Amino acid sequence: MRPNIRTEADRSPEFARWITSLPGAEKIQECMHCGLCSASCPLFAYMDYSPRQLMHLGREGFEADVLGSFTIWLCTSCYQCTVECPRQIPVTEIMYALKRRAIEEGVYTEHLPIPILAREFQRMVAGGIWSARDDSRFVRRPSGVDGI
Amino acid sequence: MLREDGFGSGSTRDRAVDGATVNGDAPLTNGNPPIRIGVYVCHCGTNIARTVDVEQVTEKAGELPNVTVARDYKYMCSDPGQEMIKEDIEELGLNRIVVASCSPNLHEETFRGATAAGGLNPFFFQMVNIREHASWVHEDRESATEKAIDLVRAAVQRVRHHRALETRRVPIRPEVLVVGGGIAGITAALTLAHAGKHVYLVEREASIGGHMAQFDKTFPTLDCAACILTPKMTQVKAHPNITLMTMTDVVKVEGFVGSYEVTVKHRPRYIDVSLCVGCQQCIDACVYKRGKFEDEFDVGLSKRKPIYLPNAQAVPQVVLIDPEQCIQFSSGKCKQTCLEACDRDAILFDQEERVETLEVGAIIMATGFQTFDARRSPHYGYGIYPNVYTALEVERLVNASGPTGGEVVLRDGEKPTSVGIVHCVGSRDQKTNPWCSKVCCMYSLKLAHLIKEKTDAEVYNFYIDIRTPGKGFEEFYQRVAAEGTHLIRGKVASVYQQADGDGELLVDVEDTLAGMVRRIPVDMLILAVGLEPRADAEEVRRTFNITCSGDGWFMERHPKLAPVETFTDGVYLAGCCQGPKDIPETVAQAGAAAGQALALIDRAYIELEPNTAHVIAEDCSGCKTCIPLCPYQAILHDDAENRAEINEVLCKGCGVCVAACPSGSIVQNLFEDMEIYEEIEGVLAYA
Amino acid sequence: MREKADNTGPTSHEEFEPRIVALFCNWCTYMAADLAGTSRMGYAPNVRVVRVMCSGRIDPQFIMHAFARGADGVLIGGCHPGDCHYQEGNYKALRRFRLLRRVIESLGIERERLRLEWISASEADRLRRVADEMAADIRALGPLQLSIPAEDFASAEGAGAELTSPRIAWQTAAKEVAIP
Amino acid sequence: MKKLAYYPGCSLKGTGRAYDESLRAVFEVLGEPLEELDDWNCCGATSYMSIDKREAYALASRNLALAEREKADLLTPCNACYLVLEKTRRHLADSAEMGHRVRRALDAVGLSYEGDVRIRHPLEVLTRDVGEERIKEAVKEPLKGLKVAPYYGCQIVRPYATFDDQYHPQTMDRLLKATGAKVVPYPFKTRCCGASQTGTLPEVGLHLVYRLLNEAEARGADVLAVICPLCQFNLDAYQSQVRREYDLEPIPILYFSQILGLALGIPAKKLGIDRCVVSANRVLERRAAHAA
Repeated sequence: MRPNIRTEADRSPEFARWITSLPGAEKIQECMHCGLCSASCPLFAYMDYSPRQLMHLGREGFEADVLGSFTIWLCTSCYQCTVECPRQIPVTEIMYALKRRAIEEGVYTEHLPIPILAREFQRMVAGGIWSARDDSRFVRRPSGVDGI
Repeated sequence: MLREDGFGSGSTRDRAVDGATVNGDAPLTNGNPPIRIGVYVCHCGTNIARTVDVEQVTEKAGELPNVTVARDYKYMCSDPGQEMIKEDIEELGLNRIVVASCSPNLHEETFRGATAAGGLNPFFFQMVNIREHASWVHEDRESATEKAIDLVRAAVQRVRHHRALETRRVPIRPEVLVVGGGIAGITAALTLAHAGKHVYLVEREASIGGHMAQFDKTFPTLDCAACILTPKMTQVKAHPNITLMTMTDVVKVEGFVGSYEVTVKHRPRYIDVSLCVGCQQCIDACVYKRGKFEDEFDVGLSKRKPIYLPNAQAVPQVVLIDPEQCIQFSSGKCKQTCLEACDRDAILFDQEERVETLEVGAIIMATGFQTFDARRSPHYGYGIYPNVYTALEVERLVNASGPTGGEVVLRDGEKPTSVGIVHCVGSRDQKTNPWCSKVCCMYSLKLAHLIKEKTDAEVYNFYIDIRTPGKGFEEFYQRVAAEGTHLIRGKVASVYQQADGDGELLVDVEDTLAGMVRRIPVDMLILAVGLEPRADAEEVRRTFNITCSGDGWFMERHPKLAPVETFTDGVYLAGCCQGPKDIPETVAQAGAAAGQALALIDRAYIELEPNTAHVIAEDCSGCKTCIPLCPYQAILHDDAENRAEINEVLCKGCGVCVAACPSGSIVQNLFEDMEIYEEIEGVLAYA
Repeated sequence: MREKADNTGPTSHEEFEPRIVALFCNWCTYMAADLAGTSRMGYAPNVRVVRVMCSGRIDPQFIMHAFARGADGVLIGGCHPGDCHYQEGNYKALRRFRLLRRVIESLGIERERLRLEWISASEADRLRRVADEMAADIRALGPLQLSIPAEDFASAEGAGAELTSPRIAWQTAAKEVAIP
Repeated sequence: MKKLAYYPGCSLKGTGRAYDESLRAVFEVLGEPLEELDDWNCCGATSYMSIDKREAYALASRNLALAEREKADLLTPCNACYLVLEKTRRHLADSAEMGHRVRRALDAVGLSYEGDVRIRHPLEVLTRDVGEERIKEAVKEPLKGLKVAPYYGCQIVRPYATFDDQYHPQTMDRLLKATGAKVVPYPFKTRCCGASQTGTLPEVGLHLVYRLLNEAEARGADVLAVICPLCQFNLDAYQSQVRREYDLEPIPILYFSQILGLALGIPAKKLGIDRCVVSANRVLERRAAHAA
């Protein structure tokens, strides 16, 4: 378990800049911590950090805490938080971006099946085999697309 | 009129005094005295100097034609700054002054005064705005400085054409119109009336008292609103200097400071106000045996008849009839039992709307606010779940004269055992109103206290931040916290009614301090609705020719230094129409507005800018182009001489006629063609 | 904070920076410019404000004069329709503006160089947007190129009928026109 | 009405086949038979968005381009597809940069998209274009006495509320009322069912499912009506697992189109009702009882 203390060395200003430069995410800076995102989240009960805390950690640049958090993988994209936020922070879209970054950096925890599933799903749809029309068992792949 | 057209070309700089740049005299032209200009560039501490290179501006100014002296100084508006102008006028023989500092709206008067103190006509002055228009809006020092130099050059070129002018005096009528009869309007009206001024107090509703009359206790002292308000309401009614007009709308405002002509429309209440004594026998006699229609004063929590008294403490104590609901109006076939019951024959079914014109010197706007419509935040379930209330409804519930006689009970008559109060409903939310409504924290704490006292329920206050800046406010917060009210820092995310049918609600909220979501059952949920501008604020501000700020509240002339004035002279603001306020603040502001109005009236006249227009008779061809353009009918045609003539008493100085005159024979003081041409040339003439 | 470092800022003298003369009414747009200041809203420094009491005071000659003396653009700012401090001076400004825009276009001046905006005292943000937009538009157009000598351009006599005719037109059009 | 190209999406070809069958049957009976968009592909769903945003938009936009070629709007019954397609449509309209990249990708496969396709949902088409009056007239076997809890799920009203109220949607309620059924108040109408989590984190997902079902039971519902294949699968297929951990009566989960189809007198078999995991017999019995 990580000790509950952080020094300035734990902060990544680059990460903070990145997260606040996501479309609409500059509004994270205006968060007043009302907790509407957390309380409206159907998965809150299972999260290590609440969405509110995660936004704050991101704003402060605690990259390891954010990308290592379960929270991003629990998000089901139900958009309740996004719709409720009084400061109009696009929480769901930020969650997507965090998932992408965690996968890119390979920092997600292996025992969580969700990122792996996402990865596999993407492979299944695109999979580098953008070839002929194929009524797969699960997904319809686009035909005649050589890749984008 | 004295013409001082002459000005010479600039001479070389020949000496420097105290670091200032001083030019020699310009040569005499056309026999007029030479133009000798003093330019003063203000640092405004670092407000200007940080972004504008004031030394460079001063140096450049010193090189301009006719500039005798150019100096920069830390604070030109300070006594030493003004003294410097005065001394330079005396010692260097200056006859024109230019000050480059802040907006003329702030200090033009100050520097005209300094110019006059030096013995010059105050209108031999021109101000340059290099703070609001340069240093505060630009970051790049080079371009801000360049802009400042251009603006100073424009002023120097312009001021050479200035003439000596006299301000105009306009008499002020001593009567004042107060619009709105809430606590703000009542306070303003009484203050003025006590000072011996006649006040027309116009109220849209059937009774004065406004929102305050609906409240029970007032924070933080918990004194009863009615006890402190009702005496004031009766004073208004009784005061010989106040003409109270209820059910009256202002439909048109014409004229200007000192003599406004206000058209008001009295809507019929179908009762002769001078005859009705408020005995209410007509109400008892009404064919409706019980109340049938939502009582507005009780926010729909009780029912009333079509003929009713607005509320028990109503002033005037006069009933009214709602023609939408009264059978006599809809069918014409009512037994008219009310008519029989009234022994004073005060009921007039055929009463008609009446229009009246009032003449006043000043106007005080006290039109108040409306509470946020909780239906606009649908996730709180207001209007869907019966046990979700607005704070205003609960104010009526806790009120001893309210629909439950002060009992806090649910719609089914049960006492709640747990009550939630949601702060910031319709406040601090980009989807509704972004501002803090300022009073909700305190009134929510007050309701928490009153409910706890009356029901002994568990009370949960769900807040984002508790804001208690005010005398005795923090202490009150402490007291309520000590009473065991749950203070949960988090905004309620969802509310729904439990399935078992007794109306209990489940509330989901993040307890942000504990870092967990809490699911709390409450019998009653109170929404602390915020304050917002009235729905017709935009219409009203047009009628009175004032401004709204971006959020829709009426805009004050200056946020700090002129908080009760507007951009329209003689129109003042009091209370929540300008922004959310609590009662003490409202009363203070109403007093201030009354004070400003008094200061205006008691002088009996106002000095106006001499920026009127006049016709150069020999140039006028009598074409009459200007005559229909004047919005004030100030231009007449002299048939004998075949030329136009402007009545400068009526002229307001807009300059529309000047721009339209084909022969260029109309001149507007302070905005003469030549002055404007020179100013345009000045900003463009760059080296 | 802003200090000297800004000297190396974007305004290099080689780059074309338009000169924009702004004729603002005292009650609305000038106030908005003041509010932009007190709110520290940065905008393009190209705008030079000349104050008049009402946009109805703006003589089309002022605008021609500004173009003749080197303005790359002229911005007129007045109160919104219905909000004029003098009842309807802004309508008169609009009428003159429409006629004048036709004239300047016939003289080869791009329409973007003359702009009329209703900006109320509270609309500092709008002022910023308009100033920035106009500066960018004119920067893209480049400096104003007058086809006739500036001296002639400025005077009604020199420019001949082209300039005098609209001058008559905006006076004869004293009847109200519909405001959209 | 602009031509509609029916975009079933992958789910309706797999686990959600009953949705596909019942929609086709209902539209057929109402005289507006569905025409499937030729050569459509997977919308990418939310998972794809977690991997690569650009590819995800390009993937979804291909369907928009195909519909545009047919001068049709897309009729999209699945919540996830609806959101992804609507989001893509908006994004292409708002972001010039993304629009440009997507256009290039489409260009490579000989397609183009100018932004002239609306994303439509059967609920919207049935309430707005067809209208409840026409449906009421077409009802042959009113479902009198059947108590239905309407469950809309999340992505149909969030983040965009395109055709219904975000907090208190009504379109399905109105359609169900048109069948003669009683719509019970159901406060969790738009709460997330946790679909994507039930498979990956059962403990999490099952609890969400339990809350939704338990609430429906508490409201006295005979059946839960859904509009999304993911919700249906989640609430139906995992019910036995939920019941192992929580005290709960079985409750059938039907697509609104199945319930509507029953009222229109379409045979249960044709509506795919037998595909339900939790038996929908009590609904069928109710109809039979009424008919008798």
